[in-house]
Amino acid sequence: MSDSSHSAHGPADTQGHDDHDVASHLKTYWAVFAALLVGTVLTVLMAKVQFNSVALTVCIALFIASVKAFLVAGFFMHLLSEKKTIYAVMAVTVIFFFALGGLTLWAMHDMPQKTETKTLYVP
Amino acid sequence: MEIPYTDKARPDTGLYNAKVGLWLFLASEIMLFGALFSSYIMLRVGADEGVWPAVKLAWPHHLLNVPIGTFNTAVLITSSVTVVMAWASLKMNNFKRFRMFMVITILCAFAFLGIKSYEYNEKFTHYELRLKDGKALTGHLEVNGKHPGFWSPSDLWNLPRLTSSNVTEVKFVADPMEGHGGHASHEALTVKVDEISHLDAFIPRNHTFFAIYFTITALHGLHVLGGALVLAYFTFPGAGMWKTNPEQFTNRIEVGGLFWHFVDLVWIFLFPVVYLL
Amino acid sequence: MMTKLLQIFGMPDVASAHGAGLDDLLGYVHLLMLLLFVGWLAYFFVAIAKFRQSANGKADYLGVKGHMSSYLEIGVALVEGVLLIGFAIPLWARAVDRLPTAAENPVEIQVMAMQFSWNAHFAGPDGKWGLQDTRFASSGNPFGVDPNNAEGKDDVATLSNEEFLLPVNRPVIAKVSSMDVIHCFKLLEMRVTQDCVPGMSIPVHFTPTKLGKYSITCAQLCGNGHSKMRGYFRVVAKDEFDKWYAEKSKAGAGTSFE
Amino acid sequence: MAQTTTSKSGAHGVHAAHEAHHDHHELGFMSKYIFSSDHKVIGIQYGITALIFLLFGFFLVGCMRWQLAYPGRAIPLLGGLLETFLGKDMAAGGIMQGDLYNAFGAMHGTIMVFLAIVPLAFGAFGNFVTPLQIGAPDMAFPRLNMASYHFYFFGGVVMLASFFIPGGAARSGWTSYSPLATTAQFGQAFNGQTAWLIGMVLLITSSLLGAVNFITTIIQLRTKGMSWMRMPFFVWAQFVTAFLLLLAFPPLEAAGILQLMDNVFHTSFFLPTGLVVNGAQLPVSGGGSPLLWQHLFWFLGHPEVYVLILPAMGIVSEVIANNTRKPLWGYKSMVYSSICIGFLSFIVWAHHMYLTGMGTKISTFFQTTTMMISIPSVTILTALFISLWGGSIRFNTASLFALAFLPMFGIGGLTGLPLGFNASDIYLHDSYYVIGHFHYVVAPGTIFGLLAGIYFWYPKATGRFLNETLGKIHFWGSLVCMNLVFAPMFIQGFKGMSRRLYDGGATYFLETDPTALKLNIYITHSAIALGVFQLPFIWNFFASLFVGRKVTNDNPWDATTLDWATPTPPPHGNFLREPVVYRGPYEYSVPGAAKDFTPQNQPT
Ligand code: HEA
Ligand code: HEA
Ligand code: CUA
Ligand SMILES: [Cu+2]
Repeated sequence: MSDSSHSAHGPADTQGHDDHDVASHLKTYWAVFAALLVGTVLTVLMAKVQFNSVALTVCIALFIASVKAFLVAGFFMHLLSEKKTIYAVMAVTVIFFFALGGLTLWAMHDMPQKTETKTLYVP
Repeated sequence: MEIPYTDKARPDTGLYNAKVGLWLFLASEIMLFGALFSSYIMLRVGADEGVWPAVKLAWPHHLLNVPIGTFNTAVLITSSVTVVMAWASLKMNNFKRFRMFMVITILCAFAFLGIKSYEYNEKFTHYELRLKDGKALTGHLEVNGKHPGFWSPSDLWNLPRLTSSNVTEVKFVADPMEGHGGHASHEALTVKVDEISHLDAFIPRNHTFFAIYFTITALHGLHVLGGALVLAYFTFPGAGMWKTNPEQFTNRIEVGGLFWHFVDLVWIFLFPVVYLL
Repeated sequence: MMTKLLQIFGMPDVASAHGAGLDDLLGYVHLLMLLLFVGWLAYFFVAIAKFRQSANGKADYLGVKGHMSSYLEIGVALVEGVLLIGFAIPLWARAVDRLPTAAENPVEIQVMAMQFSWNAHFAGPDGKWGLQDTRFASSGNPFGVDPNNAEGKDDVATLSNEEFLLPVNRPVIAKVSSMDVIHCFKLLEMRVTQDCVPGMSIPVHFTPTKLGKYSITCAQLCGNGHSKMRGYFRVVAKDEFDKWYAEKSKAGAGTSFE
Repeated sequence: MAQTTTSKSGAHGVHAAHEAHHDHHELGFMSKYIFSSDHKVIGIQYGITALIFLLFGFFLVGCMRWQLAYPGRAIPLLGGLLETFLGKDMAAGGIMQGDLYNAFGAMHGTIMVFLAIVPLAFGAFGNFVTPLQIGAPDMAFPRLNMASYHFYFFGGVVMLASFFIPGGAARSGWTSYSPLATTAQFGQAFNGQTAWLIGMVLLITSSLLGAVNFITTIIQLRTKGMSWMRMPFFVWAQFVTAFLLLLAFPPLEAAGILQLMDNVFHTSFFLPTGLVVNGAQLPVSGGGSPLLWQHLFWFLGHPEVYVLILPAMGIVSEVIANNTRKPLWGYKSMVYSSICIGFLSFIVWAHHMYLTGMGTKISTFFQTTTMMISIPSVTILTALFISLWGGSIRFNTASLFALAFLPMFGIGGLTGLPLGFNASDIYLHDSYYVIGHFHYVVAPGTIFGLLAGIYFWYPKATGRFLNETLGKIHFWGSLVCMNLVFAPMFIQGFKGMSRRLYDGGATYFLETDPTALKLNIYITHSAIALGVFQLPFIWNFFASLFVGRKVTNDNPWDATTLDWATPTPPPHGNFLREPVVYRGPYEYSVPGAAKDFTPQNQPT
């Protein structure tokens, strides 16, 4: 069943049926909670291990964070069973989010032959 | 005419107004924190080499207290699950349980803020010291027998202030330095002020890392505070609506919870980025 | 040829090698604009005259049929594409990205903007700039040259809007920077513009092709004296430049950078 | 009373309004006009406040124009006042000083954009018209709507107050580029720039609340039958605008917070290492990036310019459809184009930064997207132009302003093209050409669109018409003067005159090209004349409240959209009965129909 019935009908008119549904979700919520705690510990442990490449460390940390974010958004925020209006809004937002970060980063690096003035000093 | 869809969902979108509104608000929040995270990356990638000679790094890191940060993460995650449980309790018509979970959530929120201010204080009492001969240390400062910190920001010292207050020497308890040949003692060094080339606490103006760390976490903290206050309102004075309009009340809790999860989500990224990497 | 067209509007003569190309682009874009504008305006007047209520009492539900407008839009898009691919991108790659190689024997200068003057810095006869670090920088030493460094002793510097010279027909690389706020190094006749961003040194290049005295405009708001921040340089024949350079560098031995 | 609409609400016309009004318990003055949560009252609050700011923005630029034309001469009439209120260091002897010029310039830009045009276009028209046109009783979140106005109001108060704090208002341009914004008054923690930043945070908050509200309203509160493709184009324009505000403003808010930290707590987000100001090393840690500010600013800055133009396009479309008495040509392509514009406007921002040191690849990306975004603009304009063909055009004042919008926006938009190509921008960057470009879009463009809207909806809001004769004087005077003000700026731009020059370019042009300076004088006189031609409008606006010709019909323009199916003025809750929509928004001159318009809510 999709989550829409929660929002479409409040508790008043959906006695019984809906209660049962929510009840069946409780386990999921606790499981997600446990997973999040595990994820937190994992991130810390992974960061302790010194990987050879900084990039790898960053990627792993961000990967774990993304998984956690997915769990929170997907289950706690019910994004896995949301309406398409909200998907559309989020999709647009995510695109612009990456446009902002990505293009700025690119712009700051495609600066031909520029030098930082402080490195002019060559002892 | 009354405004429709405050409690029931609109058939074609399947959503009630507040939910649409809240998700839109979250979209703007994503862009807000997105811009701050992007700034973090840009500043870090473009950081000067060796501006932070105390640890010989372009960008100081591993300076925050990881165990405490981890614990605080757990606190926030707990509050996230309790708020969703509170909503589920309402769905199952159990107001008592709802209130219990909400109280836990709010307590977690304040615990988080308390721990955070402890951490802030830790940083405000921690100093970076560079000497004119190129030596650099971090540690705790003692001037005239006092340890200035977060709770008394006007007591914070830096070099210009030392000079202008005619202080000639300070005591400095240096931290043990990793990888610098063992364990520096915890004895206080006495440092002459004219030998100092730089002295400042771990506060925003000292380095861009602290600047962005304090700015993002403070902004996040404000979100925690705001969210906690709203949730507290729903739990106590605003709970009367459960009697008059249970549907709309449940919606409010759902929407408040959505905001709360988002605050948690920001922290999920913030924690590794500023504490671990 | 486009330069001629643009002069009607008061644009100063181009005096650099790459400038003509930029002017061509500017001219073609304006032709396109003019064409669209005149076409639309003519249509517009015809339409409002012909279809005013007193002339046409009953409106036509459908109005225009057919695909004229799509053709028009595609046409505009095509012309824009041509200007983009045929002119703008290659011009930029040439005029901004590609620096003259050592074989082309460029004159290299550093330009330092400050509130509110222009400062230029040549390496001097040894071809080497003195060691620089922002720690040494002050109003009297905008380039932060180490005063004790031997290589800096023969450097040539013109400070506080003092005129400097450049040789004609030889590429110039100017590394522009700023010591305080953002300024903008704009040489109208050379068709050169580059923001001077503090903390960065960004090279621009051009080859002056006409003798004359030119000014450096500051095109970025930089504070109270922005409107008065005018520098000068003169493009001269090779001999004159060499002479000036030699003299300056002798005098430069006296420039203490302090 | 001429009967025009078949819905019951229309049948009772003006009287129904009164009845409905009496149904509601009488509200006190405060809750009716200051703390109202009715979208129409809020819209009018926004409108009046924004018009006052528009006038104030013009006052600022008036003083600047005087200085540009007659550098160093005391400002007549006003100079003494400026000296009294702002002090000797700002206006000694009534002569505008450099800092004052820069402060007025920055505040003219800020006030015009954030306190005049956006609130008028989005806050006022959006609020007043959108719910009516979609058949909604109010906005989805009325209290949020009220809060949005209050944030705007306080933002405005902070901005105005900043003129009087020591050192005066922000003076680093409306773009507030760091490091100047931080170093201009370094050491004075609470300076004009700080106030500017606080004001901006308030204004951004206001816009965000508004945007959330608008989008929710349009998604959720469309009445029965009002499907997406039956929405008037105006609503679409507001919808896209709201998204631009929602997603583009937060990065500026972030940037504002960071710059606030720089100014107040001396962090170095936007300050690089080794700054030497006034000959001394700046006592900050350094390590920041001045270009980061520019990226964050222009990430808002560019979408913002479409926030300025889209609502005006929406209004113009309504007015043109109504006054040509025929459907908008290519309604669908206009809708898709505005969505396209909305989308693309997020990825063109760096065309304001070509000359900060960009490589070929990244600048190619940004100029390509810039060229792409001009295509949907051309599509919208073309559709509006073609809509004229076959019409039966009425020339009332609203229609005149809307028609004039087209070529004026055309000039502004077309002059965006040479700025959009990076190679031609090299010469034109930061010259008066840019000033000419964007003023053509915002002044004879957007302002004309908004004025068309005022003349068009005034009868609905007040129950009385604006005077047509005064309106036509206003129109022709404004049209001529606007062109006299802004067209010469292109010439000055070609001559190489920079923006933001306190002395009007005298340093550069006095010996070489005095005609450039002559133009300054002509422009200034035209600007004064432009101001004078607003007087009939201001008189008309207030006097017509009392003496204007009364509206005898709820639908005085014979329009088709739902905003005209309400009583006049619309009561709280707008519609007497929930309207039902049966057709698209512009069914004018339908073949075979009895009248030349078929309202959306007329049953088939
Ligand atoms: C509402 C405001 C608005 C709008 C709509 C636009 C639209 C456009 N702008 Fe403009 N712009 C500004 C406001 C606006 N701009 C402002 C405020 C600045 C300066 C900021 C500052 O630095 O302070 C600026 C600056 C600016 C720059 C930076 C210049 C510089 O600093 O060097 C650039 C560069 O690419 C640019 C490009 C464009 C382009 C390509 C469009 C395109 O979208 C235009 C598309 C439209 C058309 C192509 C016209 C289509 C119409 C027809 C074809 C019909 C013609 C009909 C007749 C003539 C009858 N603009
Ligand atoms: C929406 C934006 C907007 C608008 C509408 C305007 C409108 C005008 N602007 Fe402005 N301008 C900017 C945005 C705008 N400007 C920006 C962003 C800058 C750059 C700032 C910077 O450098 O940082 C700038 C800069 C700028 C300059 C350059 C300054 C410089 O670089 O040194 C000049 C110079 O002439 C100028 C002139 C004008 C003029 C004459 C008008 C006229 O069109 C004004 C017309 C308005 C009126 C005549 C008032 C009408 C009043 C009413 C209708 C009110 C009725 C009231 C009631 C009923 C209560 N502007
Ligand atoms: Cu330097 Cu303007
Ligand atoms: Cu733009």
